[in-house]
Formats: sequence, C-alpha cells, structure tokens
Amino acid sequence: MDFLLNEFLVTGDPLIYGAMVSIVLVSIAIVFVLTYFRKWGYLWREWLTTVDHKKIGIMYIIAAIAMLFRGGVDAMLMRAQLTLPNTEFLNSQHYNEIFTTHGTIMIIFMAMPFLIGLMNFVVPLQIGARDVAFPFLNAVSFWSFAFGAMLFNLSFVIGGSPDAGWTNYAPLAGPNLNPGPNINYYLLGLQISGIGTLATGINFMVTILKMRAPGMKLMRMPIFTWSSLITSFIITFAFPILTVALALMTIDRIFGSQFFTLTGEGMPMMWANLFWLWGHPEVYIVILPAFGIFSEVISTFARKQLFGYKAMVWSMLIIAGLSFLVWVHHFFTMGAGAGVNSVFSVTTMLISVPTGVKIFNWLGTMYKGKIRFDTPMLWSIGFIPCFVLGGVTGVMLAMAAADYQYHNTYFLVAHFHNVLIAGTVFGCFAGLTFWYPKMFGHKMNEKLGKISFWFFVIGFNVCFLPMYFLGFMGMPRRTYSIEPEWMPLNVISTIGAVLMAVGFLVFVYNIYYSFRYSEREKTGDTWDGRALEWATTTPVPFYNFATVPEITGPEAFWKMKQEGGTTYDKENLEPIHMPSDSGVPFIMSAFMFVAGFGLVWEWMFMAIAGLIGILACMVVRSFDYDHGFHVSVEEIKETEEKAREGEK
Amino acid sequence: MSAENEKFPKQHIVGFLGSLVLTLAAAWAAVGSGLPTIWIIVSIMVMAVVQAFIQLFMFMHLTEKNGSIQVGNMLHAFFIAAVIIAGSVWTMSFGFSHNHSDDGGGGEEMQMEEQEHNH
Amino acid sequence: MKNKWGKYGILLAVAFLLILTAGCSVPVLDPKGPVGESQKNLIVFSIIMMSLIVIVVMVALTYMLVKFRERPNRSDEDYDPEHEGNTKLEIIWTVIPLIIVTALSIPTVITIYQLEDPPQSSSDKEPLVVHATSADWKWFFSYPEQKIETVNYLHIPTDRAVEFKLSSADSMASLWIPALGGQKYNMAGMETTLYLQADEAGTYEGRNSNFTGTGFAEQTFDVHAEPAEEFQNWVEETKQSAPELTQDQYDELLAPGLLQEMEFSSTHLEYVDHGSMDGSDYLIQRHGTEAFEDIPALEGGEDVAND
Amino acid sequence: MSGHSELTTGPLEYRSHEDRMTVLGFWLFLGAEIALFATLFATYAVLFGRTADAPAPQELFEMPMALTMTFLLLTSSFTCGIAIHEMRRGSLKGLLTWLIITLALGLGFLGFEIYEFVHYAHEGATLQSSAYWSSFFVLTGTHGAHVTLGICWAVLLIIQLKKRGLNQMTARKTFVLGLYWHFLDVIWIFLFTSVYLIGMVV
Repeated sequence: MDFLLNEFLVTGDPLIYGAMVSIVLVSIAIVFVLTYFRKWGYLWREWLTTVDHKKIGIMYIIAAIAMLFRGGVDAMLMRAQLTLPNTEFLNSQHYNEIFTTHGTIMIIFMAMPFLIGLMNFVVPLQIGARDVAFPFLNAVSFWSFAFGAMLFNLSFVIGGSPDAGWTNYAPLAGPNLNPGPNINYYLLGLQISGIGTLATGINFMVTILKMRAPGMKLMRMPIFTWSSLITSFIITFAFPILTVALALMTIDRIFGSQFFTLTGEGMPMMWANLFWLWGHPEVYIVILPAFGIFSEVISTFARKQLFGYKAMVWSMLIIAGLSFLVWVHHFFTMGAGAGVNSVFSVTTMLISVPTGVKIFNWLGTMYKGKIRFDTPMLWSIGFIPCFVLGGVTGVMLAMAAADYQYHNTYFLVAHFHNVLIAGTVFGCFAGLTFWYPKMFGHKMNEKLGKISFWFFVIGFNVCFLPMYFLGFMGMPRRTYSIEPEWMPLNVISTIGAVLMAVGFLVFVYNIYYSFRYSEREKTGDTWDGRALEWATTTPVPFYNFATVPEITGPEAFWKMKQEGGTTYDKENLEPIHMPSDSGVPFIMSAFMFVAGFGLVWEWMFMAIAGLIGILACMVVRSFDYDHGFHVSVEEIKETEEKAREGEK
Repeated sequence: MSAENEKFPKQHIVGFLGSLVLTLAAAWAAVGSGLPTIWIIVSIMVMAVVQAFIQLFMFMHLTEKNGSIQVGNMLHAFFIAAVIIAGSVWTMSFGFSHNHSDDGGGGEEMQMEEQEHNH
Repeated sequence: MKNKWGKYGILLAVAFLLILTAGCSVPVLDPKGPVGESQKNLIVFSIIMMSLIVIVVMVALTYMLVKFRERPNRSDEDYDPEHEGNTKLEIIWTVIPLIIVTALSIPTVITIYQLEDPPQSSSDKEPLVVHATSADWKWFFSYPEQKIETVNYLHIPTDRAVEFKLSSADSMASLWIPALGGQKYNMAGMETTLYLQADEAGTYEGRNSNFTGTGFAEQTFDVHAEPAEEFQNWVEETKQSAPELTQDQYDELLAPGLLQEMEFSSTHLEYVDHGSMDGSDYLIQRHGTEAFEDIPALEGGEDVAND
Repeated sequence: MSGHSELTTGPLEYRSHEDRMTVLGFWLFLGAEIALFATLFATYAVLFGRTADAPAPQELFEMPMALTMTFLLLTSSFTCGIAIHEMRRGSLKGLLTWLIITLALGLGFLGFEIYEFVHYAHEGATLQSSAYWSSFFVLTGTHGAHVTLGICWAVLLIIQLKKRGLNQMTARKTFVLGLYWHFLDVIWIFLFTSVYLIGMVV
C-alpha cells in the first residue's frame, strides 16, 4: 500500500489527480459505449485486426491528433507558468516533466505518426498499389507505435514522467543522478514505437520500389511518394542508431553497465553524440514528407505542373544525404575543437541550398498558375514565409561561433518551432484537409478551416517571434522562472499560444461539424487532382483499384483525365489477391507493452513474460501459411457499379 | 558428399578458402608481423572489408534480382557505418587528456594512444 | 484578401512592440568584451544577409499570390499549366545561395578559430586561469594561482583574458555570461576551455544555460568585472578574511541543493579535479545516488538547501 | 498481386512477386542492421581504453580462442551457403543435412562465447565493471543474441521444411535465413578484427 501510494501512483498534485480521474472516467465511458452498442466485435474485426493501409493510416492520424492535444496542453501549461511565474502554478519538477513530455510527444508521437499516417493512406493509392508490400508488418508498426505511446503517456499517472528533456542527456538521465522509473518510461516507450517506425521505413521502401503501377518509372512518381521514399530511406538508417542509444541507456539504468555514467569511466557525452546521430536525420524524417505534401497541394491549387520536378527530387536526395553529416551542430558548445566545429558549420549551412531551391520551385509553381485559396492551399502558402524565417535562423544557428550565444536559449526554441510547426504541423494540416475527402467521403468545412488557419498562423507568429528576442536577452530554455525584464515578451508569447490553441480547437470542431453537415462526395476527384489517388472512387474500395492503369508520364491522373483512362476497365477485370486480417500484430504489441512496463519497474518476471509472449507471436506468425484471399470479379463489379453511380 | 563435389559451385569453395586465408593473415599481421601498430590496424581492417565482400557476393547472392537496389543499399549502409564510427571517434576525442596541450582532436589511432597513456 | 492584410498588420504591430520592449537590456547585442563583440559582429552580419533572403522570398510570394490568383475576369493568357521549369532560373537560385553560404562560412570559420585562443587585445598579459566547476545547482570558481575559491559569484579583472577551465561534478552544465560572450559545456571527467574578457567594468549576469534538473533556473551567478588593482585588492582581502575550504566542507557543499555566495582562502583542486577522468565519480563516491533520490523542493528559489 | 508476373522457372524463392519483395525487404533490413552494429562499434571505439579498475583487454584476449570461434562461424557460413545451393538443386535432404551441420557449428560458437564470457567474469571483467567492458559485452552480446535468434529461427524452419517439403514459401524463408546467417558472419569478421585483433595489439 505504501509502495502504491508513494511510488507507483503519482500523488500530491491536483492537476494529476484530475488527469487520473479523467483517464478512469474516459476509459469507463469507452467500455460502456462499446458494450452498450455492441461494438466490441466491430472494433476487433474492422480496426484492431486490420491490415488495410487506409485504415491503419486513419488510426495513425487519429492517434497523432490525440497526441497533438496532449502535447498542446503541455505547451499551454508551460506558457501559463512563464506568464505567471510568481504564482507557483507549477513547481520546478512539474515544469521539467511537462517540457520533457511536450517535446517527446510532439516529435515522436505526434509529428512522425501524423506523417506516417498520411503516407500510409496516400502512398499506395498514388502508385496504384492494392496495399503496402508487407501489410502484416504494417499493422505491427502501427500497434507498436500505439502501445509505445500508451506506455509513455502512462508515466504521467503511474511512477512519474521523465524529466530530463526530450534529449534526455546523460548523466542527468542516467542511473546516478536520476534513479526511479520515470526515465525508463522514456527509454522503453521510444524503443517500442521505434521498432514500428523502422519497420515502416523498410515497408515503404519496398512498396514504393516494387509495387508501382506498370509504366510508373521513378521519375514519374508523384512528389509526395518521392518524399516518402526518401524519408523511409532515412528512417531505415537512422532509427537503428536510436535503438542502440536507448538500449545502452536502458542497460545502464537497469543492469548497471557504465556507458554514460559518471562512474566506471563512462562517457556521458557519447549519449549526446548518438542521440543526435539519430536526432538530426529525424528532423528531416518529419520535414521531407511535409515538403512532399506542400508540393502536391501547391501544384494542385495553382493548377499547374510542379515547377522543376527533377530539381525537387534531387534537392530532397541531397538533403537526405547531408542529414547524416551535420549532427554535431547540436553540440557545438561541447568544445570539440575548431576543426570539428568548422566542418559541421559548413555542412549544416550547405543544407540551406537544396532547401532554398525547393522554396523557389514552389514559387515557380505558382508562377503562371491560377491560384485557388482553399484551406489546404492556405496552409501551404502560410508555410512559405514562416518556414523561411525558421530556415534563415537555422543558418544563423549553424554559424558555430555565433551559436555559442544562441545555444540553449529561446532563440533556439523559436527557431525549431518555426521550422517544425510551419513545416511539419502546417504540412499535416494541409495534408489532412487535402486528403480528407478521400479518407472520409466529405470535405472539411471551408469556412471553419479558414478560421482555424488564421487563428493558428497568427497565433504562431505572435507566439514565436518574441522568443528570438528573448534569446538575445539571455533567457535560457527549460527554465521555469523568469527575470522581470523578460516578462512583457513572455506575455505576448502566451497570447499567441492561446490563439494557436483556439485554432487547433476550431480544427477539431471542424472534423465533427463536417461529419454532421458536409456534403457527401459524389466523385473521387474532389480538387481536380493530378495524381493517381484521385482516380479511384470515394470512399476507396478496400482493394483500391479495380484495374491498374498503364502509366505513360508524370501526373498520371491529370493525363488520364485528358486521355480518358479509367481505373475500372470492365473488360480486363481479374480476381484481386488481398492479404488476410490478423490479430497477431495487436497481441504482439500488447506483449511489447507488458515487457516494457516490466522493464520500467524492473520487474523481471513481467519483462520475461512479455518477451516470451512476443516470441510466441513470432512463432505463430512463422507457422502461419495464410496466403490471403481473392476478391472475385463479380464482387469487384458490384462494388464499382455501386460506387460509380453518383458519377453519372 | 564427395560424389557431388563437382556440383558444388566453385564460388562457395573459393570464398571459403579465401576467408580462411584472410583470417589467418589478419591474425598473423596482428600478433606475428611486428609492423607498426597503425599499419597493422589498416591492413587488418582492409582484410576484413575484403572478407565482407566475399560473403556478400559469393555467399549471399547480393547481385541477384533486385541487384542494383541491393548493392546500392549495401554501399550506402557501409558509408553510413563509416560516418557513424569515424565521426563519433573524431568528435568524441577531446577534453580527456591530463595534459592540457592536446585537446584538438585527431584520428582513431591518436585517440587510442591518448587513452592508453591515461592509464 | 482583407484577412491577409490583417495578418501583416498584426505582424507589424508585433514587430513594433518587440523593438520597443527589446530596448531595455539585450546583452547578446550589447557585449562588454572582445569575445562577445566578435560574436555580435557575426550575428549582425548574418541578420543582414538573412533579411535580404527573407525580403526576396516575401516579395516574390506576394507577387505570385496577387498576380496569379484566380479572379473572375482574369484572362487565360498568363495561365500555362504545362510550364514545367526553367533551367537558367534554377541554376541561379542554386548558385546565389551557394555564394551566400560561402560568404557566411568564411567569417564563421575565422571566428571559430579565433575563439579558441585568448583575445588579441590583451595578448600582452597572461590570461587569468579560473576553474569553473558546476555542481547541482551551484558554481565553484577556483583561482589556482591566487589560491582562493568562490561560490556563485566571480571577480575578474578588466582588459585581461580569463581562461575558464570548465568541468562539472555531476550533470552537464553550460557556463554562459551573455554580456561577455558565448557559452561552453561543463562536463564531468572532462575539461573544456573557454576564453572570455571584459573591457568595461561592471556586474554581469552569468548562468548555467544547460538544463540540469530541479534547481536549474536558480543556478546563476554574478560576474564582477573591475580594474586590475581593485581585483588584486579583492583577492588579498579574500585571502585574509575567508576561511579555508576543508574537504569535508567541500563534500557537504557538493550535495545537490542551492547555496548562498561564499568565499574561501583555498581551492577544492587540492582534493579533486573534476576535469580529470579520475574526478568524474567523486560526487557519487561521497554521496552515493541516495542524494538524488529525494531532492529537496526548490520552489521559487527561496527554499535554500544546506542550511 | 496481379499485374506482376509470376515466374515458372528460376530459383523457387524468387518465383512470385511477393517472394522478390520479401528478399529485397530483408536486404534493406540488413542495411539497418549494419547501422545498428556500426553504432555499437562506434561506442566500442570511443570507450576503448576506459577500463577503470578492471583488467585490460590485452590481459584477457587469447588468440586460439578467438580464432576457433572465427573458424566455427566461417565454416558455418560456408555450410549454410552449401545448404542454399542444395535447395536450389531441389534436394530437400541435402538442404536439411547442411542446415543441421550449420546449426551445430552455430551452437559450438555460442558455447565458446558463453565460456568466454564466464571466464572474463571470473577475471573481473563484467558488464558492470567499466565503460570499456560494458561496450565489449554489449557489442559481442548483441552479436551472440543474433546468433541465438538465428538458431531458433532455423529450428522452426527445419520443422516447417519437414512438414511441408520444399515449396515457394519454405524456399523463400530458407533463403532469407541464409542471408541472415551469412550476415552474422560478416559482422563477426569485423568483431574479430576490431575487437580481438586490435584489442591484442594496442
């Protein structure tokens, strides 16, 4: 009992009691609703066991929006504390936990899953495939992400949140200075979801390389598919580094090794090195797909072909290559010497060149276009100036000698929010509103969308521009108390944050509103689109394409519309082979969760039980010779006729 | 087994013998050759890379089917591995010396010597 | 289009407000020594270059949006859906950024190398060596030549370089005195060197800028820069009036918590050099990890530990 | 998937489009594994020499032991290659025979590795004793864990091969296992060189 109250559950803070009560209430409500409406079977059959890339994509996005809410609440709490520093709204420990979870959740459990969700939904459709290369593995990816996120979020009420920053630097996060379960949550939560991310990377590389429609050469692929391919490539080589770094620190904390410790001649700085060896490529993992989305959106709403397609592709490839060669700029102040700092300064600045090329190519795309200002386009246009600001401050930070003054300050905070929000978050919103009709069969309301955009984008600038100045004024990041002269700018910043929160809430309300009131889509082609995802009907049949068209150039669907191609060629229908659903991914990831929870508390019996469960699932999978099933020609005909009625 | 010898692809046997020879040569270079340390390290690392390529090409059929993607991927993997290892050693080799004159940086060998002399 | 102008209006208002408020105290842009000066020059140079880029993009974007938006009576003359690129333009906007990057790289690299050595302006004097050791959540400044040590404050002579030998007893910290120049990390078991110099006498704020846990926000110190004689007087006075620092007392001070300003007439370097590999586990040996299990609540910096 | 040709000739493991994708996917996975081991090697290199109070590697590493382990693994890689060769000739019996020989060699390797770890622990070098030894045990241990996993995987495959004979699915799985096994040998070559040989020299 003593253990339960003092160590297991987090006690002593009204905010956390509130969270506990709401978690319990929400869980009871969910169970009640599912039972009352007899939806358990539906949930299991249609969602928990699905291997359909479209459903998996949607689940990713829903989870990501939930995480955006959680991370956003963290952000609001931080802003509140910095605006009311003398009211003891949060104490230091609580503040530390909140900025740690804010950063971790936003990067790992919001930005990446959101983009991976969009990739999941869109990429197979864009290349004319029926699913991804390894549908079973795809389900494993999603569920390990979901359970990893759950484990991480559990720390809030059980055992205490991690409190060493999202970078989790040793030795602060090591066993010597930070004993207890909190950091273990970070390590295991990221580890479990990281496994899923790595699998996604491999899966999408194979999908894109091997499952394109006949005739779709690499240089005919839609640009979002290109960005997904390159992102997957970065994931495949970057995530193993994180896996190792996390594992080493886990072993340090649980099994007493001496990698990053103060004792045994361990080397804490190696953690920073490994973390950023992964961490910098990670930045491009969350920005390149957003670049892809903006390219698609801008080209669609400027009603023009993408300007400089080849340069767009090459610039992404160069960015991907350089992303592995710049990690030291995150710790210029470590004192590695002038030689090291100079080299990494220059490589970092070089990244701005391909990025600049992309910016100008987007402008070039609008040139001689006919620009419509629908919501997805607004997000993309808003992105350009905001992101350029983040980009140029990035160059400023890359200048190592000047970085000694910016490092660890609000200048840095402003910079990466300027890049990550204007790049990734705007990109996610643009992508979601753009592909929303394809996912759910109706558009999001334009008016609400625009309101949400303006609130968000104005709030964003009001929130983060003052932070550059705070940096110059000497305000360090991660501080929970501020000096009086930093006060006015912090208040402005908080006002901006509130505006952003309003924007987000309007966005979420828009989902509900559109579900109730929006007109249902009649055709599959909402925006006069250009790539293959608009060629199929809305809602998309589970097999995606009745017949896969022969691709003869870039912008496949644009061409089809002019030449009269179809994805429903009645004469050439063949039975379609589809993979079977499976409950194994869900169960296996649940075992990962069990093993992870065991390790967090160092309850070895539980960890071993979970591990055995995982291995058992792998054995079951190994003996599973289910080849999937075939959809008959009659069923395809029936489905297509029904879906295409509205078009005529 | 002997009856099927001629059906053995030469590749496998050549590869196997090659790796045996390279392993022994590396072992000899390390303990028996008396070369300067730096040359020992260079030569045995080169032999290791050659052996790795023997495995990849002679045993693992790297060039089959999606050969170009696979070869490209492996080359890139080796490049990333080099960046991770050389980069870490380079950027982490400073600030640990007792005498304050040489905290500049340096290659792998320098790092090792430096640390050796710390003990 | 009304909305867009609204947006710019608000942005302008914000910028105006920022300039007003920023007038008060901006140490990074108003440095008091040669190190901070060279960094400021670099920062200002980069801000000018970057503003050019931002302006070009903004103007181009505005032009595109105004000129090529869909309007009711726009003719199709300047609509060209097949327009797919322009090699000449693309080369231009690859080469110009390359030139800008080169223009930024050269002064950057020069400054990086410069900052590794004591500032030129005081090359006639030997730098003053100060060991700055961070421990959760305070600073120890040891003057090995003067054989004195201070806690949480620092005296330095003006017009003479200070050679900080940085290390840490536990978590990684970063010594930052924005008015004098950029920061560098303090790490256990390692020693990094940072040169700073004050040209103007005055009291400057210094802090740890790298997150170190509970008491991080309070881990600040004052730097008193004063002319050489005054500094010498202060050294003499401290030597005479301050007590010696015994190892037991030092161990006690090391325990996690906050400290008042203190001074001693001997240094902890006699017992341990946290900057050497052997020194990295000193704190753990003395206190074990228990000291970090129940960290005192340090709300608002008022609850000063070690009383 | 329709639209992609199914082959009727050539090695069994490449006949269907799905098979070809699986093999490619596994190659990409091996690329990720290289990054994983590279990170461990980097950690080992950076922590080299940080032995604290524990014995130095020169005192513990022995050439005969390291060479024996290397030859065991090299030979097993060779026999694994022969097993795949037998599979391509269509001989289930040959495949199984060589696969079992490979397994035995792998088990021998593991036995030596366990003996080695226990021996070092007796001499005072354990996972906990210093940064250097932590990185040594985790690096070699990760390789050892991979070998263990490979052995378990091979056992599962042998059962499936016995039950179902040689068909497209089992052939593909066996081929992928072969890739994995050879890859472990590649990693070992670098372990042998940069851990044992350099550890004995420097």
